[in-house]
Amino acid sequence: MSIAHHLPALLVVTPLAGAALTFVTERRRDPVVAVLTGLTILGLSIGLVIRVLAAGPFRYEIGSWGAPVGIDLVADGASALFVLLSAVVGLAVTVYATDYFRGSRASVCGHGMFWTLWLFMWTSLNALFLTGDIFNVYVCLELVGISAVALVTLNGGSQALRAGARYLFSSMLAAMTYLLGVAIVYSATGSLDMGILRSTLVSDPAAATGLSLMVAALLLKTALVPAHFWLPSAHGSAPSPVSAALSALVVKGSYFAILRLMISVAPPGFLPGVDIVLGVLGATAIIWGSLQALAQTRIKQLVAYSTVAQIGYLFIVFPLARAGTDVFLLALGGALFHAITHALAKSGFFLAAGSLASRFGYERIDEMAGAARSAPVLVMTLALAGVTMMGLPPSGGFAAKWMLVSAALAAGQWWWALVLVTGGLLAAAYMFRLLGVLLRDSPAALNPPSGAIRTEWVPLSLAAGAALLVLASPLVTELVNTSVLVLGQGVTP
Amino acid sequence: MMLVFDIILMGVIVWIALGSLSPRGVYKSVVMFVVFGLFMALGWVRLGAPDVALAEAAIGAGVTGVILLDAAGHLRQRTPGPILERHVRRGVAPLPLLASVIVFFVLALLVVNLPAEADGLAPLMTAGAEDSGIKNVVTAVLLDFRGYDTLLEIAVLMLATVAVFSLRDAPDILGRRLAGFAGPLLDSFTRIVTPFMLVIAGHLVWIGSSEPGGAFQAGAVLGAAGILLALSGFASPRWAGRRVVRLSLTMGLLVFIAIALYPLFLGGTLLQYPDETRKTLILAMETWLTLSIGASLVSLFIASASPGPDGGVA
Amino acid sequence: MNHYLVYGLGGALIFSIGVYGMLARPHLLHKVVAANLMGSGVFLILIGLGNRVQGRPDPVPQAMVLTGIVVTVALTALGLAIVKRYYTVTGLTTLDDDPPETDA
Amino acid sequence: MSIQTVLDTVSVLAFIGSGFFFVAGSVGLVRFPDVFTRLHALTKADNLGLGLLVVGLALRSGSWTAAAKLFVVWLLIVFTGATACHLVASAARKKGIQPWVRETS
Repeated sequence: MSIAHHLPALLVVTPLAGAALTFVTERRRDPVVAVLTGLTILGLSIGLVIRVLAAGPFRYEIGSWGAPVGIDLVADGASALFVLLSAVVGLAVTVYATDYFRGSRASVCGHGMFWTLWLFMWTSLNALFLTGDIFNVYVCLELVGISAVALVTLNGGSQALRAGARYLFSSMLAAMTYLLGVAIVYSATGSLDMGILRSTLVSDPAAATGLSLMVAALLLKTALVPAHFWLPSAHGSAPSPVSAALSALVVKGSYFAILRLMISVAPPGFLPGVDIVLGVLGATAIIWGSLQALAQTRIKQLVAYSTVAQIGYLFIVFPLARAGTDVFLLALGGALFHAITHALAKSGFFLAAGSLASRFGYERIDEMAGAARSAPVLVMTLALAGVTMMGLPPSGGFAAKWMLVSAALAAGQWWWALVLVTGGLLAAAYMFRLLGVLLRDSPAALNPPSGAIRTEWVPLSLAAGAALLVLASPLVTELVNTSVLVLGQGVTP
Repeated sequence: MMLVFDIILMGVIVWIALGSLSPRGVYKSVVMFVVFGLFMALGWVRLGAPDVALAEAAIGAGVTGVILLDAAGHLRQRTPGPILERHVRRGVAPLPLLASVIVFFVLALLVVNLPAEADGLAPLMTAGAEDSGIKNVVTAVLLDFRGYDTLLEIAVLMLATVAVFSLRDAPDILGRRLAGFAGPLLDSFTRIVTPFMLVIAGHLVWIGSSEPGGAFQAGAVLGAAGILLALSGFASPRWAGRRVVRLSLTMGLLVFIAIALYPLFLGGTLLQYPDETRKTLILAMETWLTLSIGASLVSLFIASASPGPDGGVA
Repeated sequence: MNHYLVYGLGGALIFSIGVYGMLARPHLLHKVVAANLMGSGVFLILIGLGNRVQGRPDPVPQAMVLTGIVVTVALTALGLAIVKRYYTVTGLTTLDDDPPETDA
Repeated sequence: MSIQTVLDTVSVLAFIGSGFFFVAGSVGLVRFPDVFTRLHALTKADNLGLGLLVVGLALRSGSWTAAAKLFVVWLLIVFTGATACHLVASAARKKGIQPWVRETS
């Protein structure tokens, strides 16, 4: 069995071993172990993408027991894409964090644990993207939840603790509801593997209720509008590398689980109306989140609410699945492309905003006037990431929105296209408001750049990557075509 | 006849669950919750799940009860501001009541008309367990067929320990000696009972493959012994030092990863134990897991135990 | 009405009591206890429904519940650590009122 | 009157006895005025109740090993009960709770 076949297993075990090692080794050597682990994961994920493109999606039977008895890992186009994304953003956040946690902050007692918690989160993300078993998704969600809450409460301030407590209780509620759904589905169908569920599920009201419970719990974890109350304070009060990882990757993790349940497990028409509900919630998220972002006075809160809005785009894909396979694949390509560009742009944006806030010493936007003159690279990064999130033509964001809009029009559901366009305009509104303040030419009292230059070029490279991603769209569409199909007969109307 | 007993038992469990949420006092609800855990253990025995009964009694009622009591003690002990318990609302909040009634009806409806004779994966698992030589099917499922779940679950336990470490007040609370309830009776009690508990933990690991038992139950007993030592002031973690405590916490995970990767070099997949050495490998892994689970449960207690007024455990 | 239904329905009742506690009780310790109750409720349904065939309990729900119990104790330990730290920093035991602005 | 029926009758008597002592202990817990007397009621009555229960079960179990195990379980619980009672009583004393004294009318 060639080494390439073991890639999914290695992609989960490498960060896990890295996390265990950083907990045992000297604190001084933790950043080195973390960066080395990050580089290995990047290599493995590139290998996985090449393998999926060359030999198509495949299942990895753990302990070679096979699906009903054992647990299978599933590597298809979508999971390889997200694993590669979390490797790229993860490595960037790791490099940024080597400086962020070096200076005065290293003395704060909790910060020594950042590296172990961060590598545990990386493990859980890779495990969540690759698993093919619905109970295993529960264990991965717990890993993601606990590491995210621990990272949010790392500074120990009253705001961070309060945000962490609210985040923890909502993820407890979500986890118990998800497990209840798994209990109902297992008791109704007698199997836990997604592939078997897809082939055996027939119109069975009990299993449908169980599956809807699971999707509802994952909505709470993904912070889709009615259930987004915990996100702004959590992402706002976390250290900036943590909030970058939360906005870019953690939210996408539970979204990916919804994708698996709604598209790869539930046969068409099995969950009547749920896809419409998801679409409507997504649309309200876009509009309501952007309006909230417009009203924010602090830069991190603005970025957090922008995440709430951008998540909405991802849910437009579900109602479009009714319009047949090729329209759906175009829409899915648009959604995944949007997820990637948003992840890159948002992480770059959060890291740059974090550096700017630490340079200014506070986060109120209107007191950051004239930042451009004294922190040109950071403001340029914010501008570049803003352009991508607005979806202006040359950037990757535009390509993603273009695919979604054309899919919506091709499916004859023009109202989604209308929502997408208004969302883009609102995003432009709050981005230009922020950039307007930063580019004003009044003198700004900035303390000198304390961190190494990597606190500036890492966010810049992320934002640039998001903008130039339009060149990689053939790769994305190719990967999307090889995704979700491995689990079932494809999405026929 | 036994149906009557089941109905009475379930009635008592539900009554205690209601009691554990009574708005009167936090202490009262924590104590009721521990009683709830013990009755649940009785329920698991009735449902033919001895492994789960052991785990529920040791972890669900035991460790959870200890950390809940410690938290309740901490929250009453120092009230910095004038903010008292003014948030105790009497009576019933209507909206949550409506939500929980709806949830109950949906679940009751589901539970009642699920097929009566479905036995899920049981036949496959029991058949598989025979040829794998592990008589206790639950241990076979936990460590062999679905060993990947257990690998991630051990990661969850260790992650929680690291998270609690990152939250505590003193930089290195593990280094501080915990002055317990110094008293001759508790010291002699600990001196006699601790070796007894260590023997039980070893026994549970050894019989785990054929009788109810295994790494989690043994780890919980080990954890209980550790908490007892910490409470009675014996185990001054200073002798442990930073490195030994961290090593004992991670050895379980590291050994599990090593054994999981080992088959990859023999041409197998992750966690595919070679047949002839399957039992020895699983036993070796279980022993290290027991050590790490015990260390994690003790650390969860010590790290989160708030230093009392005299520096001892509150 | 054999005994698996008693435990299944009991589990459903305890889960909904947990939901009530999580939503209605402001005190953070009550919320932690309520979360544990919800967990126990789900476990009862899982193993209750695993006993539908007389005399042959299904091992898979038991393995799932064992994993669930360990995960729940991990969640509870973290939750209690956060609640205690929040109490030490702000003196509050609920999330309703806003804490004084003390960023440590 | 084979040996079996004798064992059964004795074990049933033992169960009735243990039931009586458990009830006595709980009534003591409810009725007694202060923490010390309640501790007294609990540890004394419940340990004896449990002892009778163990005797009854041992007779019915029919194997010496099971009887020995049950006896060791009882020993452990008696030991734990005594220590816990001591700890609670000393904590109460440290808190300054005075034992209840009957007013001499």
